[in-house]
Amino acid sequence: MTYIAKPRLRHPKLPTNALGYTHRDYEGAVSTLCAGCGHDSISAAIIQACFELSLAPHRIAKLSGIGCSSKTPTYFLGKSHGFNSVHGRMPSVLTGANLANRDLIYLGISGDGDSASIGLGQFAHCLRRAVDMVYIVENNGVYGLTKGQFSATADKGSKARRGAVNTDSPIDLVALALQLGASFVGRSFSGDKAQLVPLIKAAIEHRGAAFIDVISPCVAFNNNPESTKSFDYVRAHNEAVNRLDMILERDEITADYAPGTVETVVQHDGSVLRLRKLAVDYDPYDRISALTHLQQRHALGEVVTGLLFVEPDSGDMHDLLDTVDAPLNGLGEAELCPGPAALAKFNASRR
Amino acid sequence: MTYIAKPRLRHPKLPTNALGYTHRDYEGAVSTLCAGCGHDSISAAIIQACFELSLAPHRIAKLSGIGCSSKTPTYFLGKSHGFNSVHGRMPSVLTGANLANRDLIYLGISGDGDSASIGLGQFAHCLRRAVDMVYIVENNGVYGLTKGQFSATADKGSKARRGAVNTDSPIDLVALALQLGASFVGRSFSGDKAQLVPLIKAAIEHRGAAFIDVISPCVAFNNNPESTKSFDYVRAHNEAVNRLDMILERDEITADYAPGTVETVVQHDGSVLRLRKLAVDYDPYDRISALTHLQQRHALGEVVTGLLFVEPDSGDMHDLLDTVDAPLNGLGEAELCPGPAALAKFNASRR
Amino acid sequence: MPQPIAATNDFVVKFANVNGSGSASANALFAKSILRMGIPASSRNIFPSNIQGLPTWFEVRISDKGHLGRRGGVDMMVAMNPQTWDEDIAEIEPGGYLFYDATKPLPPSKFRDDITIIGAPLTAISNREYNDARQRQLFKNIIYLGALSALLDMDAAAIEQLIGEQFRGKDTLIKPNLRALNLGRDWALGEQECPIGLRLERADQVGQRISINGNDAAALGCVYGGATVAAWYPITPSSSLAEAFATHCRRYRIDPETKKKRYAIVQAEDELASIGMVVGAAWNGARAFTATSGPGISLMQEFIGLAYFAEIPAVIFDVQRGSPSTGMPTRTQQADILSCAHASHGDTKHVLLFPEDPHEAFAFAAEAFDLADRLQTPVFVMLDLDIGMNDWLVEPLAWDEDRQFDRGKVMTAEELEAGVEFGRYLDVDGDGITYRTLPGTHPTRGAFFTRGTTKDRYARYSEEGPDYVDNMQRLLHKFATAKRLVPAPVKRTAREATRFGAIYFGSTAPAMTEALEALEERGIHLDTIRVRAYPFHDDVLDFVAAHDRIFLVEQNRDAQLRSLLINDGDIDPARLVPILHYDGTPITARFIVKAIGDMLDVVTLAPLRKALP
Amino acid sequence: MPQPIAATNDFVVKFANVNGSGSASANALFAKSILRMGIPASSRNIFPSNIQGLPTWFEVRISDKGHLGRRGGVDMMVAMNPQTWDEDIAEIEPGGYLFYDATKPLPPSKFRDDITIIGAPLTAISNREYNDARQRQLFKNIIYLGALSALLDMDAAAIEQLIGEQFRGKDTLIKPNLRALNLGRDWALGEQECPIGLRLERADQVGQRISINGNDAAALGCVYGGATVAAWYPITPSSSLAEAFATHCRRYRIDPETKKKRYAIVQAEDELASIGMVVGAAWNGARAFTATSGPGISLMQEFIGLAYFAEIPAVIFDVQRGSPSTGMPTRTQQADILSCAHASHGDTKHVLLFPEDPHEAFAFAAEAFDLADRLQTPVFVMLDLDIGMNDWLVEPLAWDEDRQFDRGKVMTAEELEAGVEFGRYLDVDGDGITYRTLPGTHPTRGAFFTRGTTKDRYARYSEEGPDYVDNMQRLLHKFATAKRLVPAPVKRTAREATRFGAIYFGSTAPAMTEALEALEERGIHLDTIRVRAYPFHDDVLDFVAAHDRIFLVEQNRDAQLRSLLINDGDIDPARLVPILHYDGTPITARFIVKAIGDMLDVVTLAPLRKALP
Ligand SMILES: Cc1ncc(C[n+]2csc(CCOP(=O)(O)OP(=O)(O)O)c2C)c(N)n1
Ligand SMILES: Cc1ncc(C[n+]2csc(CCOP(=O)(O)OP(=O)(O)O)c2C)c(N)n1
Ligand code: SF4
Ligand code: SF4
Ligand SMILES: [Mg+2]
Ligand SMILES: [Mg+2]
Repeated sequence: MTYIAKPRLRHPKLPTNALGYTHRDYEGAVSTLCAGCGHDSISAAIIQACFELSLAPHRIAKLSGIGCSSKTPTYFLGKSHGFNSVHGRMPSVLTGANLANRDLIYLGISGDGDSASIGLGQFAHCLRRAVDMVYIVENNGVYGLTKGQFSATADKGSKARRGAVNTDSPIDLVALALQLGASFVGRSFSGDKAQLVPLIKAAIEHRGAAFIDVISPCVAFNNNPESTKSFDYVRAHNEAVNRLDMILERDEITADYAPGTVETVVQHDGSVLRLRKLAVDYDPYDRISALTHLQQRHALGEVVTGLLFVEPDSGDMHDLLDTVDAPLNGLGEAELCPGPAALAKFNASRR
Repeated sequence: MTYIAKPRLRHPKLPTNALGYTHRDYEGAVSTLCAGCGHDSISAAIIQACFELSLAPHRIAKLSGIGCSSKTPTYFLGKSHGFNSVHGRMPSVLTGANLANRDLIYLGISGDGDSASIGLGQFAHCLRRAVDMVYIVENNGVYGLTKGQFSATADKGSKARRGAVNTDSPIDLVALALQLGASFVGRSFSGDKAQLVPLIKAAIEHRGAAFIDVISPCVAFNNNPESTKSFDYVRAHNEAVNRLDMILERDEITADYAPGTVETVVQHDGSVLRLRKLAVDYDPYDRISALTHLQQRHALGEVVTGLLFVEPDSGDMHDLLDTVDAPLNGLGEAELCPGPAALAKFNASRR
Repeated sequence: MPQPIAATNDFVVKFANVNGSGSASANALFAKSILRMGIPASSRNIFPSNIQGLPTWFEVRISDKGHLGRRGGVDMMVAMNPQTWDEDIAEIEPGGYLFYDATKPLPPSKFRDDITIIGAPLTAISNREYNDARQRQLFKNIIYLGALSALLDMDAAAIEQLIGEQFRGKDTLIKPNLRALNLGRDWALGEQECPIGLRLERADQVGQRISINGNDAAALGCVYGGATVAAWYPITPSSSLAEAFATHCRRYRIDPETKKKRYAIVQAEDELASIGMVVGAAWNGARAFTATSGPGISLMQEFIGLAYFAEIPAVIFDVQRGSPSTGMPTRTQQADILSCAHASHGDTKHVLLFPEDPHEAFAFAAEAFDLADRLQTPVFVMLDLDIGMNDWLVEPLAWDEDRQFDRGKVMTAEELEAGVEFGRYLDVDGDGITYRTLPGTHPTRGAFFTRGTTKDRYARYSEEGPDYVDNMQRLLHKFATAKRLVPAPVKRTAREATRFGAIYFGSTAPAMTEALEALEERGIHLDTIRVRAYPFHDDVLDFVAAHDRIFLVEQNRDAQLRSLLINDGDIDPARLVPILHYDGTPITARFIVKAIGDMLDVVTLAPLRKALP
Repeated sequence: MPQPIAATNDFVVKFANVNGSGSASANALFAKSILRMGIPASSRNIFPSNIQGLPTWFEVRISDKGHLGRRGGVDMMVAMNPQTWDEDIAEIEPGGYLFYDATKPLPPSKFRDDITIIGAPLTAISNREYNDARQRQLFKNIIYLGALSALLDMDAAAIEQLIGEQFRGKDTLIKPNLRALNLGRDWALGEQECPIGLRLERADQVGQRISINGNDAAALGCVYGGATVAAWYPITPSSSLAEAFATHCRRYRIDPETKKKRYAIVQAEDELASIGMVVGAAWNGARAFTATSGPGISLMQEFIGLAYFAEIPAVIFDVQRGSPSTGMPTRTQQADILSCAHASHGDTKHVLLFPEDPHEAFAFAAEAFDLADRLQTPVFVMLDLDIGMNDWLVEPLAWDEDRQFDRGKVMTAEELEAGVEFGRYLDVDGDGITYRTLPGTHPTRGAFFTRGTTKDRYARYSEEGPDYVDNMQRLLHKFATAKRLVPAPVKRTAREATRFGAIYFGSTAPAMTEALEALEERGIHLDTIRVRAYPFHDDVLDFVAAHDRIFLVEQNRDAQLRSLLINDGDIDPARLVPILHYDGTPITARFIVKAIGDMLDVVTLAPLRKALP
C-alpha cells in the first residue's frame, strides 16, 4: 500500500464528466492491498468506467463477499453504499438488494474462492435469475487473504507454498456463466485497462445478469510464470476475440472501421456497443458456439478474452417477476396495507 | 405403495448370480413412494444392475440427501449400509466415506432439488475431485417430498399447483457434469430399463466420478404432458445417441455387429463396453463436442440420452491423493502412531 | 361392558386414514360443519413425511366449554386404515365408539368388547353406486361423513351448505357429493339407531370467531405489516406460510392500473440464499422475511450473526418441528429456542416472539416488521407445526384503522442535507439504537460501508479493542431497550392467593388454560404468566420473584426457555420447575394436570395452604 | 523523569512493525535466543487481517518467575512503524525505554520525557551497507536485533547459533545475516552505554520445555491420535492447524515401501463440505477431523446436529477468534462456547474440551478421537488464536509407549457371525452408548440405515412418539456417561482456607496463575478449579457447592461458560461472579487482579477473615 493519503482538496482544473463529477468523486479509501496486486487495477478500471459513464455515485451500490478482492469496494466509489457481506454469499445479498430497489446500479465484487469455491451455488443461481447487476470476479486462482491456498480456479497440479499440490480440475467461471444463462459474459485481464474499462461500461449499461471474469494476479502467492493467473502467462496467452468501444447515445460516432470487421450492438438503453472483431469467425450472439470456441482455445492453453457473449434485449429479474416499476422499498401503507375493511371481509370468509 | 410385503422365504428355483445371490438379495424394504413414481423404477434398475454384476451387497454403500428420491436407498440393497444424510450434502458425505475406505462401491442417490438447487456446489465439487462413485440424480424437475415446488431443473415458465410460475432458467446437470470434469456421464429415463440397467452397470465398473441423470417423472406433481420431465414428453423426445452393452471380461463376446456401427471401450477393470452407435456422428470420447451436441439438440427440445461421455482410464481421487492401497479405516496404531521415540526427537527440535 | 359414553358437544372424534386417499376434505367438512352449528371445535392433522399411502390421522376436539387444545384420548374412532387398525382401536376410551368399513368381515379378535362398534359397508355401498375407481375412493369418504352426520345427529343442512360453498364454480360436483352424503345418512338412519350417545346440538358458542391456521394468518400479517420481499426455501411445516403469502399478495397487492406486483417472492436455492436475500433487501430498505423450520435455522446461522453485528432488520418465521436434525418433520415442538436466541457464533442475543395461536400469529407477524426496523436486528417469530398447519378457532383478526408502519431510525436526504451528524453506529439517543441511511439517499452524504467486521461509530473498519467493546456494549444496551418494545407478557391471577406460579408460551396456551381449570377443581391454585417475547419483560422477572415455586411448561427436552430465563434473570434454578412434553404431539391438558398435580401432591399442599392469609 | 526501569530477566519488549516487512523472523530470533539463554519467555503476534503494509506487533514477555501470560504494559518499545508511532509511545511504562530508527529526525513533540530514548540510524546504516532495496529492508531488522542484543546484554553466541540453524542448507545467507547482526551490535556498543537498565542474564529456568504453537501441537496430536482423514476450509486462525497436519503427515505417515500416504487431506470447497466429509469418513470408520473458526462453526450447524442425532464420531477444532460474524479475525476470544455446546436446532448437547496451552492441545487432540469413537458423537477441541498461533513455552509433549486407540463399540464380523444381537440404537450396556457396525463388515448381518430422522432401537424409520422419547432420553444418559470420560478438572487449594473460589479455562491459565500470586500478596486467597471439559465433571459442581462466591473468568461478553454451568448444575447464578475480558487481546494478570481485587475490596475482607479458623 502507499502510505501517503491522497490530498482531498479539489483541484479547480480537474476534468469533470457530464454530471460535473471529477474522477476523484469516484475514488475510495486508500487501498491496503499488496503493492502490485491486480485487484487495485480493477478498482481503478471501475472508477474510470463510472466516471466516463457519468453515473451519480450514490445511485450505485457495491456488494462483495470476503477476501482481498471483496475488500476492494472500500477502495473505490467512496460515495456509494457498500456491503461487505459473508464469504461466498454476495450473490444472494445483491439479489435481495436488487429486489428492494430496482433503480440502483449493482456492482457485485468477488474473488475466485468467494465465487468458485464456497460460493459456486449462489454464483450459479443468481445468474439463472437474471439479476440486473455487474458481477465481477477478480480471479487470481488462489486464496489471497488466507495466504495462498488453492481456489477452485487454481490450475490442476499447481503447488502451494506449504507443498500441497492441487488435484482438483479447475472451474472456468465464464463457461459456467454461459451455460447458466447469463446474458452478458466477458473476460479480461487486470493488466489490460484498455480492454477492461469499456467492458465494465458495457456491462453496467446492460440490463440483466452481466458477468466479467477478470484475471487478476496475486503478486504475493500466485504470480509464478507457470501459473495461468500470472502476469507473464496471461500476457503471453491472451487471445482477445474482439475489442469493444462503448458509445453512449449522446456521444456522436466518430471512429470508422473497415467493413465487415465490426459488430454493432444496440443495448436496451439506446447505448451502442461497437465490437471490432479480432477472431473473424467469432459470433458473440451464439451461446453454444461461444462456449465451444472458449473450450477449444482453452484446451490449447489460450486465455480467451473480450466480450464473449451478449443478449442485448434480455429482460431482468423484475421483468420476470412482473413487479411494479416503483422501487418496492419506496411503497407505503397506502400501497401495501389492505386495511380493516378488507380484513373484515377476510374474517367473514373464514367462518 | 403396495401393502403386500414380499414373502421372504427363498424359492429354491430362484435364479442366482455368479456369487450365488438371488435377485431378492439385492432388494430392500417396501417402497412408500406414490404408486407409479419414476423413482421406484430406478430402484428396480439398480437392483437389477447389482444382481447382474454379481456384486456382494455388503460391499456397496448407498448414500443420499433428502427427498423422495433420497428415500429410495431404503427400498433397494437391504443388505448394504445406507446413509440418508442432509439435504443437498450427500456428495461431501460420500466423499468422506470414500476417503475412509476406497474398497467399497459407492452409490450416491439424489434428486434434482437435492443436487441442482441446494446441492449444486457440492455436486460440482465432488465431480471435480474425481470421487470414485456412481452419482444418480432422479430428475423430476420438482420437489416431490415438499409437495410440488420448482427445482432448479424445472422448465422456465412452468406453473406450480398454487399458481406460482417458474422464472429461472433451468440447469442441465449433464452439461455441468461434462464441464466440471466427470469422467463418465450418461442420461437415461426411468421408463427405459433396457437403457438404464447397462448404463448403471457400466457406471459401477467405471473408476472415477460417474454421473447419470435419470429423468424420473413425479406422477403426483409434475407429470403433465407439457413438462419435459413427464412420461409422455420424454417418450416423444428421447434421442438416444447410443445403446450400451456391458460385457464383463468373464463373459465371452457373442453378439456381432455391422462394422462401423460399434464402439468398444475397455475399462480399467478389463470389462468391455460395447456402444452401438445411434447417432453416427456422435463421439463419446470428446468432451467438448459431446457438450455441443447436447446443447444443440436440447435447443430443439430433444432429450439426449445414452452414454454421453466416457474417459475409460481416468484415475480417481485416491490416485490423485496418492493414498496407500489399504483402506485408511483399516490402519492401526502401528501404521499411524509415530510413538514416543519420534516424539522425543520432535520435542528436541522445538528447543 | 361399561356404559357407552354419553356426551353432547363435548367429545373427541378421530379419523384414521391413508395419506392421499382424499379423506382430508371430507374430514375438514366434518369439522367445519360443527362450527357452523355454533359449537366450538378444533381439528388437528397428524400426517407422515410422505405423499401417498402412509397412515394419517385427523383429530377433532369438540368442546362446548371452548377447550380447544388437544385433550388426549378418543371417544369415537373412525378407523379407515387397516395398517393402523390395532393401535387405533386401542386408543378408544372405555365406553367409546368405533366406526369402520365393514365391507369385508374381520375376526372378533380384532375388536374390543368395552366399546360400541358400528360397522358400515362403505366400500360395498360405494362400489355399488360408482364404477370409476377414483370416484369409489373419493365418495367413500363422503359416505362415511353422511353416516356420521346421522349417528351424531348433525345438522345436515349445514353440511350441504358447506358442500355448496366448497364446489362453488364446479357446480356439477355438488350433486354427486350430496348424493354420496345421503347414501351414508340413509344407511345410518336405516341400519343404526341414531343418534348414538355422542351427539351434536346446535348452539351459539362460536360467535365471531374464525377458523384459520397459523401459517395462513402469519402470511396475512406479513401483507398487513408491509412486507414486500419474501425469500424462502420449501420445508415442512413452513412452506405453506410462504405459499399463503403469495396467495394473499395476488389478492391484495396487485397494482390496480398496471396489474403489476407490489411484492417480490423468490423461491431461493436454499436457506443460506433465502436469508441472504432477506438481509440484502432489508439493508436496502424493504421489509423482508423468510419462513423456515429447524434445519433452515441451522443453515442461516452465519447470516443471522452478520445481521446482528451489522444491525440489519430481518424477520424470520421459524415454524418449529420435531428435532434435532431431520427429526420428526411432521410433528410439533418448541425446541429451536436456544438456536434462535443465540444464533451464530460469538456473543449474540436475538429477539424472539411467541404467538399463542393464529390470531397472535397475524398480529405478531405484522408487529415483527416494526420491531425489526425499530431495533435494526433480526426478529424471530416462533411458530410451531401445531399452530402453523392446523385450523384453530380464534378471535377474528384485527387491524387498527390508522395504524402506521414504524420504519425506525432512517436518516432522510433532508436531514443529511440539513447537516445532521450521521454516524451509522453512533448512539445519539442513548437507547443503543443508531441511525441508518438507505443506499441512494443523498448525492454526497450518509454513504457508509456495511460489514461483519469490527468498526467504529462511523462504520470505519477498526481492529481496536476499545471500538469493539464500545460496540458490543451498545448492542447489549439495545437489547435492554428491546425489553420495553416487545409484546408484554399476559398475567392471570388465581382465584385464591398462592405461592405457586406457572410460566408457559406459544401453542401450549389452550391446553394450559384447560389444565388450570382442572387443577383448580383439585384445589390447586396457580398464578400464571404467558411469555410472549424474548428478551423477557420485567413483569416476567417480577412474577418469578413473587412466587416460591414456578412451573415452566415447554414442549422440548432441555427446558430451553427456562435456561434463558435463569441466565437473563439471574434466577435460582431451584425455583423453576420444568414441565416438559416433547414426543412431537401437541401437549394436552391431561399431561399438564398430571405433571403439576403429582408434584404438588408430593409437596403436600396442607402446610402451604396454612401459609396463606 | 522517573528512575529508568531496572530489571533483569523480567520485563516486556514490544516490537511495532509493518506487515510484510520481514520483521517477523528477526523478532522470532530475538525471542528464541532468550530461551536459549535459559530464560523463560513467551511471545505474541498482534497482526492485521491483511497481507502487507498494515501495522503488526510482536510482544515478548520475559519472566524469570515463569509467568508467560500477557502482563500488560511495555517496558521497552521497538518502534519501527511510523503509522502507529503515537499509540506505541503512549504504551510505554513510565521509566521505560524507546528504541527507534533515528535516521530521519523527529520533532521533540513526538517523544515523552519520562522514558529513555534510544535512536539508532538503522536505515542509514542499512542503506550504507546494502544497495538492493529488499536487502536494505530485510537486514534493517537484523541490525536492530544486533543493537538490542548489545543494549540488553544478550548472549551473542546464542543468536549466532540460531541464525546458523535457521539458514542451515542456505549457508550463503548465514554470513550476511551475521554481518548485519554485528553492524547493529557495533553501533550500540560504540554509541550507547550498554547494557541499559533492562538486561538479560543467562539462567537455567527453561529446562526441558519446548516452544511451540497450539495449532502445530494439536496437528501433531491428530497424527498420534490416529486421524487419517482431514477435511478443512481455510480460515484464520485455524488454517495453520490443517497445514501443520499436512507437514507432520509428510514426515510421519508415508508408507516406507510404497512411499504412498497413510492419510488423506482434502481442502474442501467450504465448511459445509468439510464437516460433511468428516461425518462420512467417521461413519465409515476412519478417524476424521476438521479445523475451523467461528464462521465455520455457524456453517457446520446442520451437520453437527445430524452427527449428534445419528451418533457419528467427529472431531472439530474450533480455533476461536474475535466474533460475532467476521468480527476481529486476527484477535482472540472464547466466545463460541454456546454455539458449540448447543450446536444445531433442536435439543442438543455436545462435548467440548478446553486445553490450556499447546501441551494440552496435543494431548486433548489425541484424546478427542478416543472420546469421539467411545461416545459416537462430535467432540469439539476449543482452542483460540492465542493458543493456536502464538509460540508458548510448555512442557515437552508426552506419549505413553503402550497407549492404544479406543475405537469404542464397533461390532465385528466375528461377533455378528456368532449371532450377537445387533441393534444400532439398542443400549445393551446401560451407559447410553450403543454398538455400531462399519459398512462392509458382514455379508448378511449388521447392515443398517443411518438417518437424521427418528428411528427405533433397530434403526428403523419411525414417527412414533415413544421411539423418539426413548432415543432422546438415551442421548441424555450418554451425555451423563461422558462426564466420567472427559478430562477431569484441575483443582488448586489456596494457602489459607477461603470461602472464595475461581473457575477458569483455556488460554486464561497463565494469566490466572500469575494473578493468584499477586492476589495472595494482597492477602486475597482463592481456591481454583480449571475446567477442562463440558459436560462438567462432578468435581466442578462440588467445588461450586464448597464456596460462597466463585469468580468465573472468561474471554467473552456474555459469560457463556457460566450459563452452561448454571443450567447443568442447577446453580444459583448469584454465587457465580463473571469476570469478563473480551476486547480481542489475550487476558492479562493485571486485569484479573484488578477485577477480582476491586470486588473483594468492596466485600471488605475483614469480616470474612474472621470467619476463617
Ligand atoms: C465462512 C468463511 N470461511 C472462511 C473464511 C476465510 N476466508 C477469508 S477470505 C477467503 C478466501 C478468499 O479467496 P478469494 O475469494 O479468491 O479472494 P482473494 O483474497 O484471492 O482476492 C477465505 C477462505 C471466511 N472469511 N468465512
Ligand atoms: C435444509 C433443508 N431444507 C429443506 C428441506 C425440505 N425438503 C425436503 S426434500 C426437499 C426437496 C426434494 O426435492 P428433490 O431433491 O428433487 O427430491 P424429490 O422429492 O423430487 O425426489 C426439500 C426442500 C430439508 N429437508 N432440509
Ligand atoms: S495477497 Fe494477493 S490478492 Fe491479496 S492483496 Fe496481496 S497480492 Fe492481492
Ligand atoms: S411425490 Fe412425486 S417424487 Fe415423491 S413419491 Fe410421489 S411421485 Fe414420486
Ligand atoms: Mg482469489
Ligand atoms: Mg425432484
